[in-house]
Amino acid sequence: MRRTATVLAVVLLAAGCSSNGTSNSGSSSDTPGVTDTEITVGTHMPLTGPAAAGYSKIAPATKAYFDFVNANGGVNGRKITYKIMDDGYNPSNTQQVVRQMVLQDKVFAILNGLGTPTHTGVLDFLKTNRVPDLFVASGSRSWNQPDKYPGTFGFNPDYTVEGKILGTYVKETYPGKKVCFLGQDDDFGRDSLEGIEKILGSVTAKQSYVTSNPNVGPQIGALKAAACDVVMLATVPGFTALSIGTAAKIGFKPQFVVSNVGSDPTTLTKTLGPAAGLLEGVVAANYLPLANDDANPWIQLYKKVNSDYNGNAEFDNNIVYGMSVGYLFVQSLQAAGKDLTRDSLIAAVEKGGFTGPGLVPVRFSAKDHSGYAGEQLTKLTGGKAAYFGTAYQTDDGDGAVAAYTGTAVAPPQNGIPTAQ
Amino acid sequence: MIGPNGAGKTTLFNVICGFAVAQSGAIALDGKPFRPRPHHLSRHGIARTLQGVGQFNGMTVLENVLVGIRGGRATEEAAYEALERCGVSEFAGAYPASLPYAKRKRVELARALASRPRILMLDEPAGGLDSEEIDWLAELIRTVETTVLLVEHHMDLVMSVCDEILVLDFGKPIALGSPGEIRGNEKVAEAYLGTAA
Amino acid sequence: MDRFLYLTFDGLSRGAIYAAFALALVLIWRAARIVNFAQGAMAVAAAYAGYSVTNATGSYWLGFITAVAGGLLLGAAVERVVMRFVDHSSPLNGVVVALGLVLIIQGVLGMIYGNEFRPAQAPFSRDAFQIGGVALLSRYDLFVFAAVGTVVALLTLLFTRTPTGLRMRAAAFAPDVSRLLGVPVGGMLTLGWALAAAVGSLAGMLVVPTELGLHPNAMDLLFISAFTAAVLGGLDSPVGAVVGGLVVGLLLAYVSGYLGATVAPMAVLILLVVVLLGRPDGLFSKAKARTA
Amino acid sequence: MVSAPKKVAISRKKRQRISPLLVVIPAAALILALTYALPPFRNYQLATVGAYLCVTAGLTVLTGLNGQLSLGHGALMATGAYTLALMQNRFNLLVAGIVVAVLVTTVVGAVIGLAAARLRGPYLAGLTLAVAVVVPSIASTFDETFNSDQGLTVALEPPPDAITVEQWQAWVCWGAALVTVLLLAYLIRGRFGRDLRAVRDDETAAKLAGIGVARTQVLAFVVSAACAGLAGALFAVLAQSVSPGAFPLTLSLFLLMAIVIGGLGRLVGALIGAVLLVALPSFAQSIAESSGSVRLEGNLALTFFGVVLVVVMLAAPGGLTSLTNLRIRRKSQKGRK
Repeated sequence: MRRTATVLAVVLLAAGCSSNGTSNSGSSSDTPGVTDTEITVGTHMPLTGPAAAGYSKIAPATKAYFDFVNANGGVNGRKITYKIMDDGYNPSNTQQVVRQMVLQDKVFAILNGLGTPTHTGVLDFLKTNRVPDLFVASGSRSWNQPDKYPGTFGFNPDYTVEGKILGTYVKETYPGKKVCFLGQDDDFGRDSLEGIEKILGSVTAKQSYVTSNPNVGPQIGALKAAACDVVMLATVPGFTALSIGTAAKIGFKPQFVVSNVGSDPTTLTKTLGPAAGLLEGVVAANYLPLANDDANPWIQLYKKVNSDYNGNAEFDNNIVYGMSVGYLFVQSLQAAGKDLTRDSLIAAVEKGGFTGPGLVPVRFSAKDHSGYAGEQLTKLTGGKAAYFGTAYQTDDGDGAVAAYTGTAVAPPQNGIPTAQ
Repeated sequence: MIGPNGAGKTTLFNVICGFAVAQSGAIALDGKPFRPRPHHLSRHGIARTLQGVGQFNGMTVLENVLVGIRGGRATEEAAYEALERCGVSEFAGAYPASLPYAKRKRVELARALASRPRILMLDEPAGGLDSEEIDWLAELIRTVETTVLLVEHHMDLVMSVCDEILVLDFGKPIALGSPGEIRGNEKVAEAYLGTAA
Repeated sequence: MDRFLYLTFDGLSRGAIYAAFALALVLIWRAARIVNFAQGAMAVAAAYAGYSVTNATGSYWLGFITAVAGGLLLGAAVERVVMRFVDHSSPLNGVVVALGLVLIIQGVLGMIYGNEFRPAQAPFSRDAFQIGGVALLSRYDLFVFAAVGTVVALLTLLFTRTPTGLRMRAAAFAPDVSRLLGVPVGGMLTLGWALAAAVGSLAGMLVVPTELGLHPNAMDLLFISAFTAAVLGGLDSPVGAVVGGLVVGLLLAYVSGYLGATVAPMAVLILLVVVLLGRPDGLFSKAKARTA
Repeated sequence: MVSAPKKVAISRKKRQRISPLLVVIPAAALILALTYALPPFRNYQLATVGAYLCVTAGLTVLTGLNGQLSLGHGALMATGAYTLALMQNRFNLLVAGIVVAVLVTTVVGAVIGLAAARLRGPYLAGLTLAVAVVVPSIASTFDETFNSDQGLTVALEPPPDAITVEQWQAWVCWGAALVTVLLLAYLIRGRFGRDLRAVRDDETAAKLAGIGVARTQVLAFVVSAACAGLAGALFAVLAQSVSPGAFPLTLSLFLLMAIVIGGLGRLVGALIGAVLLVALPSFAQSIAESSGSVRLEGNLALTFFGVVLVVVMLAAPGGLTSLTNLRIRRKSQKGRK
């Protein structure tokens, strides 16, 4: 055993011969991950395993946008290097890879780390090491705790906000109808239901599913038995498709109203295959330009970046999402100025005022670290989603759901934001 | 104890050891009813070997024997003593599977002896052994300071070491007596050779 | 009552698929005394092959045949190239090698096809026939029952009525004696793996249209349910595999329907504990040989 | 019989073994030195190895020495981790939390072990598999306590300023790991260890030798469960959070692979396994990273991992420790066939 231990020690020592310093104050010259020519940021995503579907396209899209920016001179002369680490959606892997990025690879910030259970575990670590933790990819309310986690910022509208907006739509469009709910058995489903019930009161029937059992027959059967007119889904894409398919299978045809999380039409159409016709009329919500909206200048920009820097990957809402994250991050870097430090980045994000692809504003301030403030409803027709009505914004408390009337901005001429 | 194949000798052993349950009848030890769980046998001072070899192949010969010593401290001296007794102490550090069959049977005997039993139950100890080994075995049984219950097909061995012989056939005792008495018993010959018809 | 009927049929149609997959596990267990942890990954690989053919030709059935044949070949290949060289002195070695194969297969599939769900066609409508307002079975469910039934019947025939089946059984039970009798034991082992993998691939093809779609990890959950079913029924018993599969399918449906999907895994655990404490070798185990 | 005493003396001298203490004390000194020499991330990895060592050491006793195959040790780790999280968030006494975590897991392990003692081989694997799968289900059913998929965060006092968190974590984990290894080493070198192996090799003969087979099996399960509970608690300390996703079935499978690859039934094998559990994924990822393509990235790592497993099992069926004493293995295997 002693010999093995010695071998171990040698291996660890050999591997650990990198420098050892973690100071992170002062000017950008001694800020980790920042040199005069480079900014290194990292992310954790499921690239393998069952959770990788869909999500594994986000980070490459963000990276493609950074490559596009780099090819055009970068930000203040610095090129952005994006480290994408696979955590397989396993929180203990997330621990490993985030520590590796922060302690070993010395990234400047963590950007768009994906998943509630995975990212929750690294909040304290990132706080202790004072690493900016920007634009977390999940709609949990945990990211919006500026007092507890001053460096963490959300991106997605949170699930309760979304629930309130979807609830408002249902209340206005289907008064007096029986509304039911099927949600994932975690904070996604719970927060969503909370938002819905804030508006609608108690729903007629609620069911939940677990991702480890891909049969929603019993749940959908129960909703059918309850004679629901409207079924609201807080489901991931696969389970949206399963639910809609299963309902059709047993001759149950309610109006489906689906969370943004599980409503990407490309994914749904593919998953349902020949049964994609069932998606007709499904109502969902979004806050970014839709991937199939070719007339939108953002989509035109993203498609160009996608073909030039992302190997022309199949273009869907995940890619729109990833590039929008990239855009917002570049905006933040621009706002932080040439003397980039961790503090200056966080100050810049808290200053807020970013305008970009979103239909509603991102509402960053010193008191609010949540992401997009609302959503607009979409309807699927002929396999394509399209926005209708107006965008709404609200909060995760008891605030009213109000229409947002601001106008969309166009992307800058060269596709790269400038300091505002 | 002798009897043709299928007479129930091993089954009787199994009943005594608690591996099987008797449908009728009772077993007594020291005048008290006796129905032990198999792993309590050694507490009653009983040790048994199995047909063939029942060895712990993942352990050295020494460890095999040490396993047999229950109660008090399992000392290597006691184990070596048993191995010496069976003449296999030179293999103490080897794995049983690497030994020839006869040596493995000796190791098993050593394990049984190591517990210093007052009753030693041997289930066909001579099976598969050559005459030299059987002579050694006979010597051991004769000299060992304990009661030996022996199930065996090897008649020379049985006749040479036993004080009393029980003959079983189809689960029933058909004769009991000294080697001399059994040798002349017609019923026994019949059971072994089949009826003349 | 309507609800009970609905859940019963829902459970049976899933249970039939578990049964087929459990049968594949039992086949390999009987032939080689290995629980093939790579069964799920092998079935996924075969299903991807079928998917590619269906996409290229537009014919579901060509894809279906490719998948089953692909499973057959993959099973034979796994036995010939890898499993044959595993040291079986510890039963764990086979398990670990199988787990290694799972990682390799899933990794390679991910590299070729990406970690996205691929939609899988069903050859028949999945819309259920309605009887008195209760949705019972779809054409697809009937197809599943027919396919699983056919497989069970063919395997029964193979093992009880054909010389090859007899040789396979002999080779599994007593390899050394069989070798003396001129049975090509190695060949029988390969055949066993091939057959089992083909049955597994068939189950995989049947389950994919009812779930999220094709994905390198698509059979992980199927494997868990099917392994549970096989253990429940008794790993040595093909009948046990079928019964176990149906029981697990029904249990999951009832528990999800009446108590909620969350508690279903606990129900499975409780069922296993109850059954195995009563019958440690599964429901359909044979009597044990004497112990001493 | 004449030459007996001499022979005994000779043979016994050969069997002289080093005391576990003589291994563990230098190891502790080495680890301590390492924690000062290594940068924080390496310290964190070191700490993770320590935490893994607790569970692999226990598992190798159960599976390697006693022959019981458990796929449920991930679930036992989860038990320890959740217990620690609940204790810590309530009382904030780390040592007490760890002790209670071990105790609770021991009790759970005893319950599973009682059932396990009746089961053999794949049936035990099937039951423990069902145990491994049940973790998320319990976490969501009792979500007021366990907070469903999101899990719990673990509040920890920061260590004194002089040392980094990672260094402190390495001390905690290796302290626990070395104590575990020491206790296990003493436990398995005596009668208990022999009983474990006797039961594994031949249950009938073991019974005749006076060993309570069921009792031994339950005890083995309890011991390894306690180790798993400790490891789980350490994982909670390392991650400062607990959630079902961190204890999936694959964790249980990877633990099993680690001990088999390392060398079944040997504490050194458990150490090698624990190192591999940390080093291999990290190494695979760095290979994959240099490949550049995103589609390859995670998948290349998976494939690499798989290939390593298969190749090691084919080349060194007794695990990596067997490479050092090939001669003995060969001999014993030849005999077995």
